[in-house]
Amino acid sequence: MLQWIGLFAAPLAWTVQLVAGFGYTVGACAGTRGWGGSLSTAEIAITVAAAAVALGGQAAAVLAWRATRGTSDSGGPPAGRIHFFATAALLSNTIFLIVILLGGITAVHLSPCRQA
Amino acid sequence: MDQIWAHRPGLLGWLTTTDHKRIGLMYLFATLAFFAAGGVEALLIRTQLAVPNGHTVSPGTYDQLLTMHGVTMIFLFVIPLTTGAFGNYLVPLMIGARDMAFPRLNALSFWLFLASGIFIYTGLALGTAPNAGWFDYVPLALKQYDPGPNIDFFALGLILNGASSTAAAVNFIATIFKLRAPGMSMNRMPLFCFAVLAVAFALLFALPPLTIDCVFLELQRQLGFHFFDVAHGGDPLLWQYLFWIFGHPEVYIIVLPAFGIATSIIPTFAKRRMVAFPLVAMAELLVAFIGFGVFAHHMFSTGLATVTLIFFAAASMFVVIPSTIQIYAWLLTVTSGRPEFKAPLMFIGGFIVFFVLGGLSGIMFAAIPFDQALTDTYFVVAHFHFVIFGAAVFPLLGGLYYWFPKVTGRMYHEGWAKASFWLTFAGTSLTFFPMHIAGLLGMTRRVYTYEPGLGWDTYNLLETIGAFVLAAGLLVIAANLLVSRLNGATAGADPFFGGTLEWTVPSPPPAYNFAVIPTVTSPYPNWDRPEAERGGLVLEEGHETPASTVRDARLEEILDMPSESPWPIVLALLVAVAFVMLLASHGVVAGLFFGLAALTLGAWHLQEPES
Amino acid sequence: MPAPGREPTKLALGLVAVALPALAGCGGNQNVVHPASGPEHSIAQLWWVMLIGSAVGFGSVVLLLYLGWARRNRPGLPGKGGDRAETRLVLLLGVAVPIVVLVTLFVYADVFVMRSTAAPGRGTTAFTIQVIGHQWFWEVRYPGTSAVTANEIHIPTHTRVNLVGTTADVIHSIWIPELNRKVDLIPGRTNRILLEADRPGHYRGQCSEFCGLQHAHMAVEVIAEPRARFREWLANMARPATAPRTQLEQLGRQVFLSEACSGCHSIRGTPARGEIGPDLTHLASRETLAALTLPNDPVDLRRWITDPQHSKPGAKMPGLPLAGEQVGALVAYLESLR
Amino acid sequence: MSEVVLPRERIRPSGWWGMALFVATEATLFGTIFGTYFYLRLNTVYWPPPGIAAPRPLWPLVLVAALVSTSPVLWAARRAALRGRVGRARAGLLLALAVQTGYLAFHLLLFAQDLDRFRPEDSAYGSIYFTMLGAHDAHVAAGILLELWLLLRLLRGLTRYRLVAFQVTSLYWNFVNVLALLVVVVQLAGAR
Repeated sequence: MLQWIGLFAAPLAWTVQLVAGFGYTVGACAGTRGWGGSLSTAEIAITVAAAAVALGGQAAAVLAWRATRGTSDSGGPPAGRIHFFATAALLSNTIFLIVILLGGITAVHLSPCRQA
Repeated sequence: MDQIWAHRPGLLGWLTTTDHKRIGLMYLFATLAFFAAGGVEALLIRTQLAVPNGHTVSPGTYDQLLTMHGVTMIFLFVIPLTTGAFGNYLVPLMIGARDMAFPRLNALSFWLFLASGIFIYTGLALGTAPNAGWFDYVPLALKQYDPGPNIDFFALGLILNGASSTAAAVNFIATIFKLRAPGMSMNRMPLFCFAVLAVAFALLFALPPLTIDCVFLELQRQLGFHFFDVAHGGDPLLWQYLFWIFGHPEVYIIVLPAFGIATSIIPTFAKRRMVAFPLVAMAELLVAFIGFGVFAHHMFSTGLATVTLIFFAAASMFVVIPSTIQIYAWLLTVTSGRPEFKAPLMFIGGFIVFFVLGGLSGIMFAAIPFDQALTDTYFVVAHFHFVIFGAAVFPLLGGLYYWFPKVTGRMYHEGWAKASFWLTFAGTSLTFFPMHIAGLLGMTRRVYTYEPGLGWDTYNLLETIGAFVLAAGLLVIAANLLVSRLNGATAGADPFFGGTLEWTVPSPPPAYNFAVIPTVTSPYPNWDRPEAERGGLVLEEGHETPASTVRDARLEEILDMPSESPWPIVLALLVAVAFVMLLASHGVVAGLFFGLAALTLGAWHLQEPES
Repeated sequence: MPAPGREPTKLALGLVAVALPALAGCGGNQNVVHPASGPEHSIAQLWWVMLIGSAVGFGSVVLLLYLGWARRNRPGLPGKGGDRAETRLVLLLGVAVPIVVLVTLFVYADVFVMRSTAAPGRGTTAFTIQVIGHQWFWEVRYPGTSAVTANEIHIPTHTRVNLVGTTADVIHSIWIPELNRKVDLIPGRTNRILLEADRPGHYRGQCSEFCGLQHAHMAVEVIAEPRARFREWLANMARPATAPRTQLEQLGRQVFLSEACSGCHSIRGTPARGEIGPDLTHLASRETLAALTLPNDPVDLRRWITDPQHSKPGAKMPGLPLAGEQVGALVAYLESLR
Repeated sequence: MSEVVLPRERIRPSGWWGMALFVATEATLFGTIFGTYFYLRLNTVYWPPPGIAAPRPLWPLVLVAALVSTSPVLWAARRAALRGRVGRARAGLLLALAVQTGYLAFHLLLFAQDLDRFRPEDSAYGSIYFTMLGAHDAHVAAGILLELWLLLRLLRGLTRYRLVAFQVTSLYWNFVNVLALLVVVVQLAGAR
């Protein structure tokens, strides 16, 4: 179970952040119906939430990894498989965490709706 | 056993076959044919651009060649070759299964693919091929600016093609999930299968946006709906969003199988297991996943708000990490092993070099200001050709050599193979490298000609020369394989001592692949032979294959597999006719044929495997 | 047998040898790394930084490939091998280093460089120029004046100009490589970029979004000149067309108005009010014809009028069945429109 | 009859995975349609455009309720089949089939009425509105055909293959029913 949380939590968090961030900014900056609003608060909220979930995923991955310490990646199931995915999750969560923070922080920093 | 799995003799046997190996081969030959066509288009393009103000082809023809080259190479060559041919032939062999999970569906996806290819090329034959570029931006692609049937060939053809790919994707995932040999838990799955799995999932979620986009386009072109025209509340950018939501994952769909092939070839010739196996497996899945979050970097110059773009810029930067992991894992595997530089490994070497070149210029496009300057120039053309020719096709060529003995039972000619490598390598470098410089000198994409005196002439001439060198190299490969097929030295079951299961069966493999279903205890069962043999499972009562649990591959049940069926090809034929009718805007007739297709589907399922 | 590593090393050197002189700006006047404005300087700098970084990365890969070949008979890595060490090396080279590099690049490019290349903020520019893309020419307007011209954008040097881009038909994209990044001209949207030039000169650009048959012949030129010269030019542009002086020009004017010409082109100060083709009020003051396809001289103008489809196949302008002397008169008239 | 090898309920056969994956891609397809709906809405000032009344909620809601009610029916029918009770299974299928066919007929009627009020050629709103509902009806129709085929096969008794087909069909219908709900929500809430 932990292994799956570790594997899927962070990617989902990132997806939500991306879709929300995309939809929200496009909406807020849309020519005709732009509802303006304070972009940054929303961005901050999304980002913090996403980052938190990603961290949770990382924690789960660490637990799963420790639990199956000593078994090799190609070891017999389920221990081997769990260790395998936990190792993989450790990697992916790190990446997703950074992407979430990088995207979120810069988005907040940028002046809303300025055309690129 | 042989009688149970025997093929129907002759042509009929091929038309009605459900054997993944035969389907794989049909995919191979079809895609290579399209590759040739796309190659000729490319040579025509390069000839036209060899000198400023060239007059080889008219602007109209050029636009058609340009579009067809893109459409062919992406939809009719690389994807069907990687998944359809390599995937089909190898995945069941690698996971110790006797066929794909849905053999008849497998046949259907091939026939649908072939139909879509012929459909699109009919346009070219009639001189009305798609001509708005493979990205087919509106409003240029609307009836108002493109009244002919050109774009309808594009849109309908891609819908058909998408249906085929979707079916294939479903099939691969189900196969990899359910038909792995007992003991092959997920962590012991060959990396090639991880790659195919990633590709299949990517296809599953990337194709619908494209399909919908094409449906919208047809609705607007043929029935006067409004999705893309501002006057009635539509928006031209809608096309771009939907297209690139598909279009960028597409890039990874194209290269991922190449990664898989590299990770199959390298350990074999480096004579050691892959370094950082789990990380590489994860990297393959990650590339496919993050690939969905970068599409907007194709739209950096459309004037969207910076806040919108920034998320995608971040993702575009970090989609790089999984690739760097794989690159260094490959390199370190080679370095730390005792590599034997046979032709396949050399092609992988070339692949790594080109992939790094294309990857580095790819990172540059995640830098928004640089992208906004260089997008839609030859710098981009250089970038993505290094990625989807250098990085995606080189491993395929290596793979052709690598698995040739397995498929034909004969060895290719090593000397000529090495020669062909150097030719293609030099050709590729010479064709695509100067494009970087032409781009930096301001040469824009998709121009049918250019003025002298802008400093582009030399580079374009070099590119054209390179293109012909490359073509020569590819011909050498073709010749080598053809001749070796006829009178190459016979190769045993395992000429390279590869690690994965396909090398445990005779070459060419029998119709039932495995007389004894192996029990797997490591990612490289062929290197741990004695265990592979142990507790083998013999099924010779019927047309059967074992099914196992998704995660840990515990034996679950024995499945009866359907044998040859005429319905897939019939169904594909009916659907194709229906699409032709749609093209001719005979809605009613089209509906009729779709109805017949539905009936066919019913008939198809009357034939139950058990009976 | 040589390693698949050697060729690329040669190649990389070759690149530097071939590329640098070319990029130093001897070729054409459409050269990204030959900047003539603030924004373009920052883009060019970004490019050189990324090129150096890439060279290093590429070098590391080639080196490892070479090692692989050189040590093909000795297993293990130089120094002590072992699976753990290898995995750690992958994590270092494949994860740690890239993360640092990418974060840096991201902040440098997408935060700092972008400030100078993003659309100019309101009130930060001296005036506005409106560019409207057509298949296949550029209509240029100077809001606040009645000046309308085509394919040649005059700007004063050392002045921040707000370029507003729209389109009359399909998507085009305006890009002056030596002055700034590009921006697409999209139906229903008004996109803006900053236009400025450090020094007087002609800066060529081309449509960079595929827009149909003559995408290749849709070039544009920005002509930066000292403020005074620019004001002069603008004042002239704002005036209606000069009346014909000679008999011949008089006849030419007749031809223009009576034949199809006036259906598509307008000449301010005459009844000609066509909207489809470029405004010809001051045609003679331009340096080129048909979006920089032909030089603007009597000979080429004559060729263009009689057979546009020859030099620009697919162009919207039909070849008119005019008698020889009619064409002569027409050319004389048009050449008089300074 | 009941001695045919019945798959244990826990097993997810390849067939189930096949349909699950197909559903996934179909879901993406409708996700794209919904996304387009709101994207276009964002780009127009008046949604629906002046002169077009927002759709009336009553009938769509009643209909969708009826349609969703077939999910439990199918579930019960499948359980019966798994226990080898073909009769009950057929009855359940027949019932579901009746309701769904009724739904489709009625829904197409509403579709036609809408076409009298406004047309897809008029505006982006009309285009996406009719495209969305049309796609939905097409999926209902497909489901009905699937069920019809299954019913005919069950007349010939049970086999493992048919049981898997049953599992697959009910999975597809659960998807279509969820979809029906979403479509109604978008159709009604989107025009507010």
